[in-house]
Amino acid sequence: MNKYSLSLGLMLFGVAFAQGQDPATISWMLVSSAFVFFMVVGLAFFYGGLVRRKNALNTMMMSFVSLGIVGITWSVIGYSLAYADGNRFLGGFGYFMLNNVGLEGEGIPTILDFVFQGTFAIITVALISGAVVERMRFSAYMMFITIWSVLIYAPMAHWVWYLGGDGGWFKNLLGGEALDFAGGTVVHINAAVAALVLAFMIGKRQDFGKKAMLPHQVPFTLLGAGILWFGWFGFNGGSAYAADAKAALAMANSLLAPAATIVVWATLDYFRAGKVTAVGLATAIVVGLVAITPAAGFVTPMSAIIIGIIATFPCYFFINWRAHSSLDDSLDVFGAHGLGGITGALLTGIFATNFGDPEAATGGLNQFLIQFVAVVIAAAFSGVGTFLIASLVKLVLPLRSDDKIEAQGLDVAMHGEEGYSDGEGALLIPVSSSKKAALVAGQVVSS
Amino acid sequence: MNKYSLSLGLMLFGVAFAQGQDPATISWMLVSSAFVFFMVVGLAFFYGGLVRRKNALNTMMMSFVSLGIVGITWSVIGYSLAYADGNRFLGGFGYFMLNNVGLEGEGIPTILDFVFQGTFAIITVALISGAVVERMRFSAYMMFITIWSVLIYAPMAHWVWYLGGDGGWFKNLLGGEALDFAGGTVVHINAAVAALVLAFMIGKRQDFGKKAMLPHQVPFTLLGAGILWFGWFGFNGGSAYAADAKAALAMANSLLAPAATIVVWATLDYFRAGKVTAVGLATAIVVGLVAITPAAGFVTPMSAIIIGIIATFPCYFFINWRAHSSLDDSLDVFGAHGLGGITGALLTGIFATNFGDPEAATGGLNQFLIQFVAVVIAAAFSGVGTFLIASLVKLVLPLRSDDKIEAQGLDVAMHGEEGYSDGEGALLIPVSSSKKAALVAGQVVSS
Amino acid sequence: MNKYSLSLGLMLFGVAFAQGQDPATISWMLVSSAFVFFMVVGLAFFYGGLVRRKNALNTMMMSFVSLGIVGITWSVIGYSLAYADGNRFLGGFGYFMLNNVGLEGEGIPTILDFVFQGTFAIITVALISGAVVERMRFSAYMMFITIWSVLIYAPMAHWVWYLGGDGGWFKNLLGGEALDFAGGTVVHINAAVAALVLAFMIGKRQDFGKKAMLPHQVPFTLLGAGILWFGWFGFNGGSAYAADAKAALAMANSLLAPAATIVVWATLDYFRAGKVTAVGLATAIVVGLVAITPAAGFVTPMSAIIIGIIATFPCYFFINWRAHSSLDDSLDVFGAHGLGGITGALLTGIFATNFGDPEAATGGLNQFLIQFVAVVIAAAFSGVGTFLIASLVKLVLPLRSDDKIEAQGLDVAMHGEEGYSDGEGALLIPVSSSKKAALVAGQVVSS
Amino acid sequence: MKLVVAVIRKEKLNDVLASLFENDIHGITVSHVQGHGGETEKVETYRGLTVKMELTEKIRLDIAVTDPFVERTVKSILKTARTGEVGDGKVFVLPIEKAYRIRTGEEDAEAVTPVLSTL
Amino acid sequence: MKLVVAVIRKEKLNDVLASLFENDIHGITVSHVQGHGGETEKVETYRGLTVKMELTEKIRLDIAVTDPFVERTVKSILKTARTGEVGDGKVFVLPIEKAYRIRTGEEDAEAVTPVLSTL
Amino acid sequence: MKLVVAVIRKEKLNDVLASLFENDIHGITVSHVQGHGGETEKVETYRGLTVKMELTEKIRLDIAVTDPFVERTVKSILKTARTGEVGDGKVFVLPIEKAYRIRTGEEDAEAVTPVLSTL
Ligand SMILES: Nc1ncnc2c1ncn2[C@@H]1O[C@H](COP(=O)(O)OP(=O)(O)O)[C@@H](O)[C@H]1O
Ligand SMILES: Nc1ncnc2c1ncn2[C@@H]1O[C@H](COP(=O)(O)OP(=O)(O)O)[C@@H](O)[C@H]1O
Ligand SMILES: Nc1ncnc2c1ncn2[C@@H]1O[C@H](COP(=O)(O)OP(=O)(O)O)[C@@H](O)[C@H]1O
Repeated sequence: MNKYSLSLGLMLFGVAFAQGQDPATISWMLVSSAFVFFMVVGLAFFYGGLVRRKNALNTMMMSFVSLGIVGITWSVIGYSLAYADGNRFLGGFGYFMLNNVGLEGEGIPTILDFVFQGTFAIITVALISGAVVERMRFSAYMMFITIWSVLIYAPMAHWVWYLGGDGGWFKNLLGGEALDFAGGTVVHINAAVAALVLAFMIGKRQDFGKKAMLPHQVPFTLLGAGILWFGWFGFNGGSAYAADAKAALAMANSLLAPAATIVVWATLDYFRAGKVTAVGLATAIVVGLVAITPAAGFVTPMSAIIIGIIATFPCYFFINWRAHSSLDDSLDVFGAHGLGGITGALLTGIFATNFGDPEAATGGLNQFLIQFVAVVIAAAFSGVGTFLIASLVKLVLPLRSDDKIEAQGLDVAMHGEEGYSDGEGALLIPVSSSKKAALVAGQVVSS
Repeated sequence: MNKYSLSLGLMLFGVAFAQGQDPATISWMLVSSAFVFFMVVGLAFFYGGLVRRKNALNTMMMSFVSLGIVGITWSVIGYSLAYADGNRFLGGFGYFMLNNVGLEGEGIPTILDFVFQGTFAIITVALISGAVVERMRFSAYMMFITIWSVLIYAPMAHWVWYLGGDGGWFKNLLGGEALDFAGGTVVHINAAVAALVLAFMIGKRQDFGKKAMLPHQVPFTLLGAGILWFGWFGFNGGSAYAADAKAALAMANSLLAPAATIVVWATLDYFRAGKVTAVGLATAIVVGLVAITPAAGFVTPMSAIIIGIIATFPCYFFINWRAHSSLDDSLDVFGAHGLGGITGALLTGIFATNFGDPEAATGGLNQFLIQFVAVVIAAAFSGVGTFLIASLVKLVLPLRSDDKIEAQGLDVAMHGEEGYSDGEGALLIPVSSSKKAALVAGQVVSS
Repeated sequence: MNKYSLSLGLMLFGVAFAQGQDPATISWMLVSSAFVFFMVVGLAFFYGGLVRRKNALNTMMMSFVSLGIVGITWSVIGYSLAYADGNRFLGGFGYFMLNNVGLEGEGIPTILDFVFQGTFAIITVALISGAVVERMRFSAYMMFITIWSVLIYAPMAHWVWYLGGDGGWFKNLLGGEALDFAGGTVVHINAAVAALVLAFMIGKRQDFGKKAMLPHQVPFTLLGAGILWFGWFGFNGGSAYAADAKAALAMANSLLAPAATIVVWATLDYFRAGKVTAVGLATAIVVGLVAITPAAGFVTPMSAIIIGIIATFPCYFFINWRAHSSLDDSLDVFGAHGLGGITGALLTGIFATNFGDPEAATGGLNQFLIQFVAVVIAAAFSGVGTFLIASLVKLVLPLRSDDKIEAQGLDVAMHGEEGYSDGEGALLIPVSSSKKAALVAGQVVSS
Repeated sequence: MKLVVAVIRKEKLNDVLASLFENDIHGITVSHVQGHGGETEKVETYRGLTVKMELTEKIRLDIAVTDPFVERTVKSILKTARTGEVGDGKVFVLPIEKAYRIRTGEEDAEAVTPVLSTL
Repeated sequence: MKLVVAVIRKEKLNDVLASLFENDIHGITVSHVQGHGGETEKVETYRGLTVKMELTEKIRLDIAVTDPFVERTVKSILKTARTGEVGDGKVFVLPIEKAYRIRTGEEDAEAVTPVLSTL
Repeated sequence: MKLVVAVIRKEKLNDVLASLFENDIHGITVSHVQGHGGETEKVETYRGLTVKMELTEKIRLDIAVTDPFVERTVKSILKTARTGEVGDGKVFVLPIEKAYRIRTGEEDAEAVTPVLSTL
């Protein structure tokens, strides 16, 4: 630290600069990566607060474990399939096991691109869990996301963001580029469709439609929404890949779109139920952020407000309808991320401006169609792929925990813990007996 | 993302640089904006933990909803009244509806200045809520802050921070500039006086002075204090408007002043009650931060420690007295932000140094007087303005919820939710009946 | 703010640049400092969730109060003893009371170095508390950390990171430098050995080994782990002291090592108990981060994954054994930070590469020995020093609260508060009687 | 008058309430309790600490009824709270000597007949 | 000896306690319960899910008193817990056959006479 | 049949449970309550507000036993829950008129004899 590493740093900085690496950009991308990372923690609390007390840990773990699993799959093969040179549809093996992912790189070091993109992969996977909380078997979930992160996420990231050769598939769709600034398609529509399919395959919770399953800690949901919004400034702002006016624009839009959604959502809530609900406000935040994601660097702040307003309607009414339907997408992943993402993607095709850059795309009917096609392809791929992967996992493990465990709550059964406890009536199992027990392999009561 | 947007970014960066935009400054201001944003979440938890369980959501919502409402008022007209060219007392309409607020701008893009300043407007408004929690009607609160953010906040920001023409009013007061590095006057004194007036107008809680109304979750208050402190590094550090030694100074001072306040507050607590309280420590953090806010970039770190020490005394003793008085400024907005802010503003007039810049102001009797006059003007404006706005709102809506709702808790009555719930004894209203109900317009039980 | 301060900023920036200060580096170091600061909040929740409800505040206060105490000791004398010129074993008094710590400085302003390093001192001290929660007297703790932060932390920081003259002791140990990128030795091993010694001196909790003392809020522990990880990106990334490829490397490694630890830990948990526990996952995050800390900027990402994997084993099995032993290092500070830190320090000696810089050290037997000796010296110094300081404190104050208070919980006894409360059965002490009471000096019931 | 005290499974509360309401039993007091009986214990594990949870979350109902209502109440609970697995709980009937309605001061039978006007 | 069981409104607890203390009744056990009676139900709404909360938070007091104290205790509660609106709660009096003080092993009347020496 | 109601210190729960199990008493219902007795009150302080906590956390046990078991149960509690300091709590014995096991519908004595097969 301090001066030594400093001089070392300056030396490297010299090297970096020679390669066209800009410290200010690196600084912003380092921060943005950390911000997107933090969204995973936010999501754990957003989702965790909405479930029942007996499933709080299980729900949070579904986000946290993706930090481990997708962190590893992304470094082993995911990043390679997404960003190593290959064809228009899939990357190659050039970055397998982080080969060739080093300190060099134009603009920013490749290793930093790896980190930034990795946090996107992690959060996408974690988003899916909202549809299957309170009943999906944890081991099946882990197996599912391991495969999904490689076979579904990485290819779609390639289509949208790969720039080598002719670029990814979506770089040239109906003669134009499908615009997706920060991941409306790759992250939100992708995760939402996967969530929908998985919710169908796993079926509804036993109590669904029979009992009121209320959020056990709304403050956690608000905390999660707050952290998500905070982190999203890195998600959208960092997607400018520079600390420039574009990043600032993305940031302003990420402030204004959800602000507009909050206001409209609150108004609808007020007219419908006479009350502005907190869960509603937290949902509005997410919807506004999702909707602006594909557009963040392509539209003016006023357009961002309009996008935030428009996106409220499909999401609001769908979510209200969903609660009474027989579709147990438990935490409304599709209602918020799917419809919000689709609305945002389509509106990007309308509101995009080129900010004086003649080569950039602008909104219009043509662009709208491109966006539409991109949405359809992404949804179809994610839907079919999810179905196949989940079917595969089902061959090995039941996707769903049994009814007794569901009634008891997954925390105790899947994690051997309770979220909140005062330790009363908890008897320590003495060393000797637990040691003996440990000898019996695979037995549950062990030391 | 990745290389394409990168090159795009570099192109824009080229443009930006040509205009004198510095990526490193932009990077820091982007981060600072996100940090100040995060303070709103921190405040929701700081305040939310201090109220009773039955009002937890309502209290948090008062912070969260200001993200929506002030986000919009600021973009429609607030930023314009504060920063568009006008006279010394009020800005103009040049930035109305974000006209002319774009990617250009000296130093940083105007849109980034808009975002950074917007987060200040949002947090200021949210601060007020601490005085009226557990009894103010939510709809009246929303109406109040909509107007207040435009008519009170924006003009005062103009006085202190507008630099066009002859500058704002406070740029030349008694022949000198009223120093306010990061918003001691505009944010803290302003919000605190508004809080005081509003608390008087709304009256004390029914249980005030009769029952002990204890914080329902002190850990939330500690979390909030932690997040506030974290975000305040962007609040004070970002107010340097550059990633330079001044920002570093502001950051050091924002670490040291509260550290000193913690130590003194804990000592006072220890001598008074034999105990170092957690709520006290959380309060001390806020007091120290408030006190250093106007001084952050103007004083040496040792002066920051001294300011942190001195500010403890008025706040500590006032807050202790207030609890036994008949003034129900429920969460001590005035005691912490008002007295802390005034003390800080006055001490800035004493401890300010120019760090070798001959044009900068330094502390002394003259500067002290300027600071004093600025405090008086700001307090008078905020006080009178708040009184008028609240009186206006009162014509339309009662400011206060009725006694029954207050006894029951505002969460259920105003938001139709409970903060913590296990869903037991909650019977789902079946679709059919709720659908029927929905037909009856405006009825509460609807789908 | 805005343009005025901006021009001021640009002026200073000019000065700074002339001195070799780089705004991009400053931007990143400002952010990193805030991130490391935030780790203290994270730690408060990580630890706070793991204890019993009746000790929640006390545990959190142990972290929060170190922000105040160490913030002050560090500015008065700590930073000076660590970084002012002196000999190889101890700094001097050149920075006493922040003398000569100003806006100048090569690379970054000295005041920023002071802040960044200060956050390290604070978190190190707070880490220790995990070993003695639920029984240590709060006043003794405060006295202990005041002394420890000056006499143990500052010297060790000097050994490892001082670069003036011949550098600190560890810059030349057995003819080579003991590598410690971000504080494996100074922070983690140091705190962990202190924790161990203190746990021995204070003795185990009365209920230890007799009752099950379960975490009262596992979600807080997950939140804490999430915030710690987030902040650690600044801890490790900021230790590059530049916004360069090295920082990006440190960041990637800080993502991957814990990811690997999560996966291995979960696997071990699964085989041992059939379940992936949430407390286990939170612990794995910390272990992985600790292990990569000394290596973060010295090893490739693939080595980081391997380090994360290897470090899991000693920590996992030690922690499992510890629970059944008679060693009440209550929250496993030694198991996670000690063993994780030692493993990481030793593996740094094996996996370090020079990334093409011929002057930098690389792993090998020699480096391994150097690392080993450094670990031994650090552990011995911390152990003996802690023992002496705690013995000294014991002369003045009992280290431990009495049994009745321990049974009742420290929150009420030491802080006069409860973490969670609904205020029922709490009778206000009327003003008059409390005023009278206040006259009786030192009495507990006062206003 | 009797006090019917029932300890039931948490997840059965809604069903039991519904059935009581159908039987015109509207005055009920519910508490969250923990029970120990013949149920299999859950085993939990925290960082190597293995613990047996002797207590399971249960719901306790206290229902004061006039003598003619006792059977109905008990039957209604016995029927809806049953799953057939160990841990379903118990019903106890205790004598009440006197009952008062706080709002009106009414005594005994009148005290426990709820006003349903507001429904 | 009798056990006086009262279910009261949450917000009345402090008043009731104060009045009991004034009447020299110092041994009291308090529980947080939820009640269903004739009160209007609250309706809540979560993302389009509309629910009726059948249960309202209440406080239950258990007070063991010797026979001469029963009336005083009941009266004191009836007076202070009343608001006049539906939902004020009930008081039940149950027989106790035997009482013990754990600290001393004292029985019956002695068991429930608190030592106030420490006040 | 009797209902043994005990109010004990929170920190004594595990000891009391262990002793009851040893005495073959396995059917127990536990509630978290707050008590007021002769204990010294805790004083807390929040931002200058000084409050006296009149209530202390306690545990309440409800144990239904057949008459021959009453003494054993009471003795076991009296012995293990005692610390000798004010605040140890009370034991009350109430009459039960009828008991049912929900799972089987068994009555009275049979109803409260737990099946320990699953242990
Ligand atoms: N003798 C008893 N006294 C009080 N409560 C009891 C008694 N026996 C059982 N319970 C309560 O009933 C619950 C279920 O009883 P248990 O014996 O496990 O089931 P079952 O009645 O199906 O055999 C227990 O968890 C406990 O709360
Ligand atoms: N028969 C009963 N048995 C047990 N508890 C009852 C009974 N009736 C009412 N309660 C309790 O008393 C509370 C108030 O009763 P309710 O009938 O609503 O009011 P009121 O007595 O004013 O008519 C209920 O919420 C419930 O907790
Ligand atoms: N008369 C009573 N009725 C109900 N509960 C009581 C009664 N007296 C005491 N208790 C309960 O017992 C607890 C301890 O009683 P207390 O009188 O303080 O102790 P001791 O029995 O040692 O004198 C109280 O906190 C309260 O919960």
